[in-house]
Amino acid sequence: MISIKNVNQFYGGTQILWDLNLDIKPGSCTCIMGRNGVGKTTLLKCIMGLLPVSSGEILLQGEPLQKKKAEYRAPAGIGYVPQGRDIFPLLTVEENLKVGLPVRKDGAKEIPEKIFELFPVLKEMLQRRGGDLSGGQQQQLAIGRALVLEPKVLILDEPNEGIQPNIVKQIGDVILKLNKEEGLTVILIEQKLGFARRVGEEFRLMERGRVVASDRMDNLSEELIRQYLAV
Amino acid sequence: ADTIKVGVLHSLSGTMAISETTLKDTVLMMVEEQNKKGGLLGKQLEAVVVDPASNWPLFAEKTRELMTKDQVDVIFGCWTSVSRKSALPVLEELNGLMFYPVQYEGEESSKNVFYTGAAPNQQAIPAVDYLMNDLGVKRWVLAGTDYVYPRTTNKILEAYLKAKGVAAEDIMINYTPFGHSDWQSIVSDIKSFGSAGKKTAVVSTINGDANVPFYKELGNQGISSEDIPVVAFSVGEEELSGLDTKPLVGHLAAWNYFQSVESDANDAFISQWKAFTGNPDRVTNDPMEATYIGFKMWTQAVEKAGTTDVDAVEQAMIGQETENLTGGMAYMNKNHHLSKPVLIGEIQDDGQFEVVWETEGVVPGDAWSDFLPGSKDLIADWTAPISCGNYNTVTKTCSGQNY
Amino acid sequence: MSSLLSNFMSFSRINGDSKVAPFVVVLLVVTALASSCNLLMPEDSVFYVSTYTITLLGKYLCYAMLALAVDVIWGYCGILSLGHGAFFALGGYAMGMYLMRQIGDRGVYGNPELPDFMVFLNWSELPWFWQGMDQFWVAMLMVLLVPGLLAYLFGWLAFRSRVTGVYLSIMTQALTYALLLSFFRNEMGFGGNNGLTDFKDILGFDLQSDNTRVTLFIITALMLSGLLVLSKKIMQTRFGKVIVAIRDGESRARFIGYRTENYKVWLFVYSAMIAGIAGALYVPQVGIINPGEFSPINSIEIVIWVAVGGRGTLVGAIIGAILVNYAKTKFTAIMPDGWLFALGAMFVLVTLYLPKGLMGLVAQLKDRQLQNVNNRPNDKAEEGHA
Amino acid sequence: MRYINAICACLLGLLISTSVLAASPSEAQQPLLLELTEVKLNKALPVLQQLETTEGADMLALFKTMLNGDLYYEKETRRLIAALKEQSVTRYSDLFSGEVLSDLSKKQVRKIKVNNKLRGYLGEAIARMQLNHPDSAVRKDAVRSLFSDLGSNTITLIRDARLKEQSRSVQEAMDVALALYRARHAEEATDRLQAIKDLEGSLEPEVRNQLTQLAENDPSRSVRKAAQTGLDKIDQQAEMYGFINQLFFGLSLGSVLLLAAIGLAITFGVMGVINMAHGEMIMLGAYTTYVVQLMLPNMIEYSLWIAVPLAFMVSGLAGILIERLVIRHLHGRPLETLLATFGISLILQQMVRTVFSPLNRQVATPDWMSGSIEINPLLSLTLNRLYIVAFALLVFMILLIVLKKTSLGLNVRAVSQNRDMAKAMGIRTDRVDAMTFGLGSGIAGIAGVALSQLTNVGPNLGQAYIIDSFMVVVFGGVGNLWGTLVAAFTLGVANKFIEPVTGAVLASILVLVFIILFIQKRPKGLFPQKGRAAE
Amino acid sequence: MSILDTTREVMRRDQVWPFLQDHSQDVDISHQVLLYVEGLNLSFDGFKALNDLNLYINDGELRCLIGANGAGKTTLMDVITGKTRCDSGTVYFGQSLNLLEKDEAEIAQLGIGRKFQKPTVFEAHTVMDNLELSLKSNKSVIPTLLATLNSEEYDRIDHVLETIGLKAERMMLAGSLSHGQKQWLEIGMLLMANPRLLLVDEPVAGMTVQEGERTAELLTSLAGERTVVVVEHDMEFVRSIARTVTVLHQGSVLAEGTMDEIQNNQDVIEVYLGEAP
Ligand SMILES: Nc1ncnc2c1ncn2[C@@H]1O[C@H](COP(=O)(O)OP(=O)(O)OP(=O)(O)O)[C@@H](O)[C@H]1O
Ligand SMILES: Nc1ncnc2c1ncn2[C@@H]1O[C@H](COP(=O)(O)OP(=O)(O)OP(=O)(O)O)[C@@H](O)[C@H]1O
Ligand SMILES: [Mg+2]
Ligand SMILES: [Mg+2]
Repeated sequence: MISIKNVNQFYGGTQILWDLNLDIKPGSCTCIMGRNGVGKTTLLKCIMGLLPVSSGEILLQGEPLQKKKAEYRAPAGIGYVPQGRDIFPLLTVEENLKVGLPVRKDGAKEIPEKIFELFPVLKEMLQRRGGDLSGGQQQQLAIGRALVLEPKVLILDEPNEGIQPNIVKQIGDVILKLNKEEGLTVILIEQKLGFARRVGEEFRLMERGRVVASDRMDNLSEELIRQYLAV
Repeated sequence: ADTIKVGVLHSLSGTMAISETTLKDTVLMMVEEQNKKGGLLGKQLEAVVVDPASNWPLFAEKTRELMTKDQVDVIFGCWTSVSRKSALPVLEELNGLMFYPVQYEGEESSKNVFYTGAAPNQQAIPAVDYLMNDLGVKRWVLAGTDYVYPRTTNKILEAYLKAKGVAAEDIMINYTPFGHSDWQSIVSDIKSFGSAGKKTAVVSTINGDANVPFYKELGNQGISSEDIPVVAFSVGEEELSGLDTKPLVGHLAAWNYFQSVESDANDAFISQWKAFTGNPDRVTNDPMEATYIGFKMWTQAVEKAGTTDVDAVEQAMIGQETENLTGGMAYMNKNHHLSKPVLIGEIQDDGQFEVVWETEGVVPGDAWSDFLPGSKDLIADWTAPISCGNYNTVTKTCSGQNY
Repeated sequence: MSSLLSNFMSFSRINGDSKVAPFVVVLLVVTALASSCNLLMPEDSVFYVSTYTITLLGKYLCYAMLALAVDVIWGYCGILSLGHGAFFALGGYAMGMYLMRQIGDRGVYGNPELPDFMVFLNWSELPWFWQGMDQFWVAMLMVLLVPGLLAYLFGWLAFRSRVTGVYLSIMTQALTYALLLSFFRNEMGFGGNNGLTDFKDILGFDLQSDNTRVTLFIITALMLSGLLVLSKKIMQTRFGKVIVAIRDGESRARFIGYRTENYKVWLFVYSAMIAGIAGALYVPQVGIINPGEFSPINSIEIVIWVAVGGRGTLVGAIIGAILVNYAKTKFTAIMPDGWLFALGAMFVLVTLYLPKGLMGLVAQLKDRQLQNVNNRPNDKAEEGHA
Repeated sequence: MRYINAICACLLGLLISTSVLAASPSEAQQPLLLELTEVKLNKALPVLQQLETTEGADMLALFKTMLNGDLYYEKETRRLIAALKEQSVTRYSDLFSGEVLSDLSKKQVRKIKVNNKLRGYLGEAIARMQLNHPDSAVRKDAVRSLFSDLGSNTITLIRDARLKEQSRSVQEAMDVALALYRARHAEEATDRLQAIKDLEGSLEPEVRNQLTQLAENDPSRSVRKAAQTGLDKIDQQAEMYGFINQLFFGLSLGSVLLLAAIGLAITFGVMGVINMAHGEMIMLGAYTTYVVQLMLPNMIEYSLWIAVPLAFMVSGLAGILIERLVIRHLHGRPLETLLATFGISLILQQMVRTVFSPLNRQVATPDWMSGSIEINPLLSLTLNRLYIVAFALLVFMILLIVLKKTSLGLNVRAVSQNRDMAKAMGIRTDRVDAMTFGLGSGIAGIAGVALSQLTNVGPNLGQAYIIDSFMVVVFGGVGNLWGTLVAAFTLGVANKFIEPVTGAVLASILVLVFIILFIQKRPKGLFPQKGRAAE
Repeated sequence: MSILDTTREVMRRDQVWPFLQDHSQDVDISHQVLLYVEGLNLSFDGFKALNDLNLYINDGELRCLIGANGAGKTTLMDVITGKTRCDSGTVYFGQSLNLLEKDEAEIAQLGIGRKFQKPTVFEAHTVMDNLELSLKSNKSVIPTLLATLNSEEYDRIDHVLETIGLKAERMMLAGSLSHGQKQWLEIGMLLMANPRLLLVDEPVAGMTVQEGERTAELLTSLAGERTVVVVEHDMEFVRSIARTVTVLHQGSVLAEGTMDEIQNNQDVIEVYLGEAP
């Protein structure tokens, strides 16, 4: 679905991603894991076109993405839930959701009911400003917002950060449901092993801007965890 | 030097560009003409143009630049009083020579400046006389922008009117900020002030851009010139060219020159101007005539003195005569002010003025007003033995500075 | 690592590498050279520097000082003042009042007590706020106090009520605009539109003599250097760090326990005083002070000088002010009809191509050099902080 | 007398037809007419007075033509002719026969000058002649314009006309005139008392003046008292209408502020660009009006309707251009936009100076926008202001709808709040930016059209409004259109209510001080953005 | 009151003028309770974020605060630290200090430190400077102007750098740290200030499990000497540190007790935990 070949990326003079290679299978749910600051978020931003890559290729279903500007990547089928959620703070919940409507292929004018089925809180909060919501509510809104786009790939950057346990579970269910029942490809950055194990099929471990291990989730060994996740 | 340098110190940008650009062009035209005639003292004239950008301190700086860097022999320049006041110390320090072509509030006479515009007694007083005697005006609105020229003029006029027996309640004085654009309340006040059954007139010293909205509001509130005529001292042909004059017909202005005055000199001047600017619609106005007279006189004085040396030219200037564009002769007095005729014109719908009244003969410009307590004893006389810009005829001394 | 060194290091990282010392040296050397060339060289010598140039340079340096004042609060504390011209003008008026009183009976009306414009408006005695202004020390006190007090009052009101961002900027603009209109009024007793002019001498020295002019110029240069060094020093203290912290996260700074409004008020007052001093030095050199200095456009221009030079670098502000004004002088002389095109284009191009101003360019070049030499990636993550 | 203008306006149309109908002048009139061509300006009045009373041809056409400044005579024959000015060409016709004199050139004719004094007299004389005009409105205006000059022969004319008069309102006006005359001249105190009673309810300034005089000078005490009572009543009314008037002034000033600021409320308020070139966008709009009138000199009446969409396009395109070339590169650096747009504003100012000259340009006001509607003698609302208030509100509503109801509005706000995220949501931020900036600039252009009707069209136009605009937007609360509306009207009304007390200069200062203090109370303007995110 | 009375009041002999009084009051904890929160109410545009909330924190305690998203935990901290004004209720620090009368800076100087949910650090400053600024010191203008780091303070910074594992990044600008690193830095800033009461909002969000464990150790070690209130959703983490847990729901306290009690509380399971873990 998405394949990344030899991507290098710099912040100013500092190289963050080093010849990074990554392959995401269609319909899979892949967890990217690694310590703080290894470049996970950076990688996602590169996929979204929010950061320029200095060399390498990013392919979506075999088509090169890096020529496309960021605003054409959502229509190409990528939904993005950023770290820190990045809700439009002064738009109401409803408006936050509506932003993505024009991208949909079906030209819907209203927010699909499905979103509210997945996250009932959003329905209650419809007229409140996004910025006023609590962290957890914002997270749900961010996922909902990405789903409005009807993406082929859903990218989530630490979606459980600061979410109450039962919602974490609910989000897990939602991801599983989307992935398993609707065949949505999911890329997930997750620090919590438990959650990763529950929803992920595949894992990728990152270290200093490189993917250092990739396999099926079942094969994530204590060895690897100690090597790449422990401090 | 192999040329005689003429400095031109008029704002070409900023708020004053609107008025001053024309004067720059006038000087350039005069220089060109003089050069065609073979120059001066056998040398060509060279104009040095700078832009003080309507920024007052810049006038001082540019004056210094013209005098020390470009070494000009004379400067034609300034419009607002404050710009002149700013340039003055530099002129006096470096002993320069400047011609100032705009009507102003008086109360000044410098050895280094010749004032070719009107002093208050050459504009305001005759205008009021006309309104009072010919139109029978009994109630007066003195409306002005809040700065020195209107303040002084209005003070002089107030004193003058009271001396003529006008009661205090028949005088309304109103000041507005620069560029005032919302005249609704003031015009409505004027309207009610004018509906008290006595003939009322507005004496306007409103400056620059504020005039257009003022006249527009007059027109819209239905005040026509027959009801309440407005006589203005800062509205000339140039200002009218930016206005739809239909509603203004009949309002008045007092100047020493109108484009519409028929005379050969004027016709020649106008066609020269139109040719020079390449624009058949360009108008001429009073400060242009003042520039014209100043320039002519200067060339005559230089020829008389045989040199461009400032002191020699200054002395040669006094007593110079030049033909006015409106006929008659302008005369340079000992106080560095001109004697000129005063004309009163009514605005026509073609943006021109129709002369409706003029003084018999010329009026000598008075540097120090006779109607202000502080200056009624002062005179200016730049000839020996007085040689002073502010000589007190009572104490027989030259008060303050001695240049 | 000694704490002092770390202090310095951290500073240079925050705000580009602006070296104050070399700049001050250059400034003083140029000043000394120009002054001596004016006084010692004969007028026809190629090395002669005309008095015109000296006053021009003096004026630039005053503007530079003003830019410094703006940079202190804008560059370091993020307070965009669109009204700093007001403090400059107030300082200028204080000085102007002193100079006006020095005229004594040499005015046109020869009144020993009253300045000409008061005689002219029939005033019979000096208004209270003119009392004592014939004393140099009183006037100098006022140069500091009046802008300082106004800044204190305004800052105290605004910062305590947590007025920030554009709201604050526009309020400073309103402030200077209100002052502009007030000073235009003849009733205010500051000479209305004409302002104060026609000065004769300062402390008994003839203002029109070359010696006085050169002295004023030198004083300005020394003052500027002094204030530059002082400002730099202040910004290197913890106070300076708090100021920058307020710029980037005011509420965070509050939660650490800093009373940010006090910091802002004091910095604002300091900056206003610098502006006042600049104004005071400006007036005797250009010979006039009038309400035009309060005009909001002037204040905006000051900000632009700083931006052109590079905000938050102090030296940059000074260079920016000198450069823009030099360009103005040159452009108005070379192309009086089109200089606004050139100036406008200059502003646009600088913004587009030198986002961090001239100092940013310098830093960039230096970085590149460093990279080439060390071949080690340099950390340049200085985000623009609005 | 102020009705003369109105008379003139409606007479203009009738001019040709009446002059055709005029009979040729009588024996007695001929020498007077000849004298008119020779006499000096200040001696012309007696001649005209004689002409009015001398039997013979109707002099109405002559007077009207003269009042309009269209009266000429042929130098050779001394024959009086009327000029008909149409744009650049002037046609002449014989005043009395109406015969068109096509072979006459400018050189062969000379104008008969008028001055204010003559104009005043002509107006009155025309009014006297028109007491029997078929149109009742004209008759009424004629009567009212005679109020200030009720001589005995005028009064006889009015008295005669009153007998024949059918129209109610004209009758009333005539009654006022007659009562005025009696109040002034009646010998008996009772007559004067009766006259005062008859004058009751009239708000004419002449009535008030007359009552003042009676209240002060009348020998009879009861008359003085009655006059005073009448006066008090009028003053009471005057106070009320004065209040309404001031309110109107305030609203109209407010609508000017609103128009000027509303474009900025988008470019600055919503997009966050500190747009110093906003004033120049207004200026471009005003110049567009000028150009439209220049190109279509025969369509002054419709020029504004053409100018509004055109100005929107011109300024809008300029805005888009600026956005594409400059602003686009400054995302995330809002303060730098100040610098760049300031540069742009300098360039634009100098550009119009170069293209159109530094002088102000003349923009005509269409007839339907000039003058005022008179509600009563104490209260009249100027038409141009009335239209501008309506126009400002209209523009505001349209803008509100565009921003609230179209996806553009949503997208703009999303982009301004988080550009990266907006991109990630597939919003084409480039297009949104350009369109929004274009919209804001276009609206500024429209404002320029309106302002061209009130003030100078010159290179400094923009500068005059930029500071006020920022003040309004900030006072109202950045990013809130309603705030801008309320702020504009508040400032306008406040200004107009302070102005009569303190004078214009102090009023502006006080308003500024008020804003400064107000912002201390509400640091985010009238309608602040609320909630956590706004911190 | 007449002017005379006012003057008399101001000039009372038995009392020092208010502005001369020593304001550096000490926290009075004679009843072992450090923080009293009583009857707190707060609503935003009609939405009740805090609803008659009562909470008592003992001195030296480590208290965990959990509750559904939007329960009002962050808002409660906002009220305690002076960021948000509440509609009604009281908040006392010790017996005598009414926090509602004070502003943020004052409260911070009293010794209440806070870590935000979303890490907030001074992005244009280096890690080192961030720590220096948070140092417990006199924070008024003049002393700050004259302040320099003495060797003791310098050591302290070093020590904290060590603790938060950012030694290598000490000269980096805080703005270029990753999310997790910023979290650590903010904890470091808290440590520097050496506060009496720490309010820690979601410290381990974005950290790996192992890092979370380290944070837990750190917080546990702090308790006792200081009082710590932790908000966290990570139940593993909460269990590892918690002694008393308070559950908030819809702006008021739903349950309070030990971890075990809470985990078996039916209400809590329903609104927060989901089915029992
Ligand atoms: N704007 C920036 N400028 C410079 N360096 C940056 C910037 N943003 C991030 N970095 C650096 O890039 C590296 C990778 O950051 P990134 O945010 O991708 O980490 P991450 O793997 O997502 O970590 P976390 O789990 O903490 O979110 C970090 O070391 C960080 O310091
Ligand atoms: N300024 C505000 N304006 C409007 N509503 C607000 C504001 N601040 C908070 N709220 C509302 O108050 C409620 C409590 O929010 P709070 O952030 O305290 O929750 P929380 O318990 O910290 O949740 P989380 O665990 O998700 O961080 C939320 O529903 C939020 O929408
Ligand atoms: Mg990350
Ligand atoms: Mg929270």
